[in-house]
Amino acid sequence: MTRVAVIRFPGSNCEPDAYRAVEREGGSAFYVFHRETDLRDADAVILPGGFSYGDYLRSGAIARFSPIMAAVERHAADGKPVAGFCNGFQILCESGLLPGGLMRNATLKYVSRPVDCRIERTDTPFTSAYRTGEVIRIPVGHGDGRYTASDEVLDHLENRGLVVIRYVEGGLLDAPANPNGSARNIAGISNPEGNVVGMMPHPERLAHDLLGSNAGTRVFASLMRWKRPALVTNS
Amino acid sequence: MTFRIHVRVMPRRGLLDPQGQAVEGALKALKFPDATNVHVGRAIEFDLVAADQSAAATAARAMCAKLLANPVTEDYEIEVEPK
Amino acid sequence: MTFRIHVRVMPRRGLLDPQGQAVEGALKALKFPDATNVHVGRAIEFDLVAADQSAAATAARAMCAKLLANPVTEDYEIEVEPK
Amino acid sequence: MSKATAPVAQPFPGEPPVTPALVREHKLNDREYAEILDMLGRTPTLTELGVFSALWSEHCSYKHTRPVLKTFPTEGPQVLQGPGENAGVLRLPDGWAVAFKIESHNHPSAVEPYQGAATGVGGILRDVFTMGARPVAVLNSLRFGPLDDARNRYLFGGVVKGVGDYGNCVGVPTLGGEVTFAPGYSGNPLVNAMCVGILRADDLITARAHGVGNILMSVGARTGRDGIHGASFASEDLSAESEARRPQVQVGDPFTEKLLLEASLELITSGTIVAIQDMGAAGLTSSSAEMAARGGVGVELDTSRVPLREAGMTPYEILLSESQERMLLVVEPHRIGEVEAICAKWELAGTVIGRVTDDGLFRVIHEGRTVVAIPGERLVNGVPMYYPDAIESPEAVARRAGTPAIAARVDAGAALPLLLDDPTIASKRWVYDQYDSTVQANTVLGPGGDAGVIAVDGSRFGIAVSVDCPNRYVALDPYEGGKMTVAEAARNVACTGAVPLGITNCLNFGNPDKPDMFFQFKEAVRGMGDACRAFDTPVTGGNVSLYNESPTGAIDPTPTVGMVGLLDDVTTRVPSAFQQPGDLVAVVGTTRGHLGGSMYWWLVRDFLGGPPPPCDLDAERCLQRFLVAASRGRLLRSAHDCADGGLAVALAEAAIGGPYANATMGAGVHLARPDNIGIDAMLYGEDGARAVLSFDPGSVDGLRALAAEHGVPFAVVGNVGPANGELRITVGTEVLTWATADLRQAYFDAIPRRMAA
Ligand SMILES: Nc1ncnc2c1ncn2[C@@H]1O[C@H](COP(=O)(O)OP(=O)(O)O)[C@@H](O)[C@H]1O
Ligand SMILES: [Mg+2]
Repeated sequence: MTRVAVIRFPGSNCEPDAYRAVEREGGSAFYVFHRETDLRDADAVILPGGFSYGDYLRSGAIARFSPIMAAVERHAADGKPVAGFCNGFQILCESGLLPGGLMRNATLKYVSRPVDCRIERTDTPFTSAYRTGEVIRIPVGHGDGRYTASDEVLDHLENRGLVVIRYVEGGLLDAPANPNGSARNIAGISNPEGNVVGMMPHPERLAHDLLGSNAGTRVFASLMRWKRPALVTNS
Repeated sequence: MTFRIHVRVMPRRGLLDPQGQAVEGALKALKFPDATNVHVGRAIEFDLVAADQSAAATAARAMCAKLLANPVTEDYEIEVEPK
Repeated sequence: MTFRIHVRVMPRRGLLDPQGQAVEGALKALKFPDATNVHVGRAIEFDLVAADQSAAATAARAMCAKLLANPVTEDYEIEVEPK
Repeated sequence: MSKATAPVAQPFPGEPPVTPALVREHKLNDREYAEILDMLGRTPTLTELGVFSALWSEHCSYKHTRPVLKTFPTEGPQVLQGPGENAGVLRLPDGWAVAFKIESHNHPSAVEPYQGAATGVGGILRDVFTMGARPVAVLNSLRFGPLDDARNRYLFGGVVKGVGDYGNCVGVPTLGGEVTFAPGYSGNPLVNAMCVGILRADDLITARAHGVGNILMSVGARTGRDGIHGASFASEDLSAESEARRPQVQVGDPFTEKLLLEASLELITSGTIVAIQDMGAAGLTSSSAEMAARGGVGVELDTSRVPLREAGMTPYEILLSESQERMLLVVEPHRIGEVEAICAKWELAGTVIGRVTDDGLFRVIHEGRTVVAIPGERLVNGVPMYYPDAIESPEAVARRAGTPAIAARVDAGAALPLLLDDPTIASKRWVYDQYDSTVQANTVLGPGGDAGVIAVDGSRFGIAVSVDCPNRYVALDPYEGGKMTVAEAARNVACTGAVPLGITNCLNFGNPDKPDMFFQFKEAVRGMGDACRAFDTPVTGGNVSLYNESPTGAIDPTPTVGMVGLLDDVTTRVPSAFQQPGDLVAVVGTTRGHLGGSMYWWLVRDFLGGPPPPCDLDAERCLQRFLVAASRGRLLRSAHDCADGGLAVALAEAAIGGPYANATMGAGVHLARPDNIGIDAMLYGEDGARAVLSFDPGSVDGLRALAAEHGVPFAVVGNVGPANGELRITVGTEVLTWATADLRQAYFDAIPRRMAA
């Protein structure tokens, strides 16, 4: 069974949602507190949404120095899956595990609503159960979601196919596709190896039919299919 | 003449400053224990055309009073720099 | 010696600064049309005990590099004031 | 009553002696001061005077309203905890319970909208989690002056941001709310926040100090000079003077709140504490004195041990500070270590600041000196009660009897987009898009429909919640309006398929010493009580906010109701917008064409007056039961009640689609028009006890039978569709058509357009 460590930072608030989403897909979830230093043999790590340290200073800026982050960085370097949703994505960028940064929404307002997104990359541990190009409707809830990076970094992401999920024009009436002014409509990216994925939308909030759709479940279903590589090579 | 105006808007003394507290805590954790009394506010910069330095300062003060700072919760300081 | 450190963290030049734009628009609406090139960032202040001014500046720079500013999206300036 | 002299308290060094001028400054009148002298048998110290002024403020003591509030029905088999605690609690299936409460933060929000609203949310969250409940939803009820005024836009924008930033950060979904704009709220915005939490019924804990020798601990933020005298500030009219007096504004720290929430729940569920209470209005003073009075014990506080944010604070300031995000705990001495450990886990400090005593005194020590010694029971319950006169003003009577003097500005067709563009009727998406409504991943129906609905993990049932107050009706006829307030909330909840279970309320009124104002208060409460009895929805608690007056006038009386309902099976929940072209549309309830007090008269005929629609409690109850039965039978695809703007607005709202629709639906309906009802009255009359339904044609017989069984008039009036088509309403022989895209634009753009100005 896939063992998934869900990290709890002070101020995280989506960790129960992620935990439940993992368990519903048949995984085994457990919390790891920010002060711990060991991931207890987790197969995968989720940095959940919320407001770690109140998002004071910058979203994710303080959490990334938590003791547990060293272990998360090693886990990532070993090629094992790490995902950050919303605040988790912000922490991944702040810590340098993913390039770029997430700035205040261009509207200057918090935005909570569904958005339509296209899955651009399916060869990651978190998106393999989607079809490439598939459009899903999924909620966002953030004040700092405007993905920003230099043109070189953006070009690199595009050329290497590292944009995992992108805001697109879907069917929503009178709601712009891009909810926050993100560069190139980027909603989520991965590292070149594909094992580290961050995204602003909240797949863990759509893990049940009753909640309008179950479009998010496949993020977790993907993870359940992921197999720990027999041999990890460190180049 | 054009001036560059720097405005610093800080939480009024005595009011809770949760951001300042969080940053102070983070600095401590990062082994910068010597930083104390940390406060976080807003920095605003702009170019301003005015007859002279004092006219620029007067205009900037008016902007702070009217818009840039919240008189109930914030104090501000203005620096006027010729450009 | 104790110094008061003022840090100004501004959105990196060239990046979209919606807050700066919004403030510029609001100033125009309030009949302050002469303010242009408006940018909004963060002001951080703290007391710092250091051997001398240059040691204080070095420490403050280290804090900015590590925590107070995000090099991907922000630039910073530091002022060191003896207390 | 014994005339014994209370033990001596010494003034804190530097404290001036108490003079008549100081007594007045503390908003205590001669009668109250005489009572204090009698109680103490000596002159109070200044610190004691401060304590009395806080606890005997209207906000804490309910001295003008308690006798009236006693008339509310508060009992029922579903009630686990009625009024008197931090929040009311109702029983749910499977051993669960729901704790909920609404509270105002009007005065702070008028002065500093962002922080005022944010700390309002913070306070109400604490009221709920101190009951041992995990907050699962927040709602907000807001009132502002018209948006063409820049100050009102500033207040509205700041309040919404404050509500959002706080709740979003703590991670509690906003499931609904309401916003109304009317001239009386210019200068007097209302900010009422409601919180709903769930708990295992066994984990219920109350704020009662017991066990002489037990220890008092504070947890959470340090104490600063915030909001000193907030409670008495909330008990006076807003004047230029109070604007200038501006107590140190309370600043909210939702991050600390989130830690406090986790720590408190862990303290409660682990059984390490005896009692817990939020330090709300009048801070440490009211929390400790009230806990002691409830438990029939005394307390001794050592204010020199309270962790401070600023040096040099006096006991007076420490006792009255309203610094946010603080809790008071009662702990058995041998468990202090466990409590400290749980606090530390959540990065908080737990500090011993006092103990429970057997002498019944509220005693405060500072650096070894007794600065306060007051008989605790009389301090909390000894405030003189007031029974103000209640007389309706002749102007109110005349306004109710009036009719419009001018003809309609536009015809019946053009009136619809005009009404949909009014900010009070228009979509509040601009507001709730700034509120996280899906965190916790249980939101089954978010904002934008009639009521919010959440699922409870691992159970079948769901909880529906709504806040409502048709303030226009209450202003015109407080009794009928009071009934309608409860009826609208219940109808909203029932539209989703939920059985209304109980209410909390927030009574926002003007100055109680004015007889016409007190008339409004008494009559509104009487109306609400009657409706609650009729619907079996007891009152489990609430809050009163008086003195909502500024130099420009008083607010409309605004008794906001927060309703909780239960869906046995959450999968049967019903949304409010049409879902499927080809479905049938029906109107349930009786249309009499009542235009008195309507939005139509106000907006189209420039007349705000007339008698509001009478509230037929029987018809409302039948409608609620019918809606619940129809949802249980899975017979409905949508249900939406008729309120502001009447049948035409309800049909339009259902036809143009929800806030996140892919298409508008359109509809064609045919309304039979009795001869005595005009077309405008047919379309825009605001008779209660009505709803617009849509359903699969195959359900029509079942629905008809259910309607007959419940005694609810039921008329199939047309069809849904086609998508992106027209709304066509035929009234008698007249045919009116609108492009749904245009109606949608009017409805969804009304507020953004004004806020962009
Ligand atoms: N301040 C608010 N916060 C959150 N949701 C709101 C707010 N105001 C209105 N809404 C939502 O908008 C929808 C329409 O509200 P309202 O006009 O009051 O409807 P109704 O007349 O059916 O009570 C409801 O779902 C309500 O919860
Ligand atoms: Mg409502």
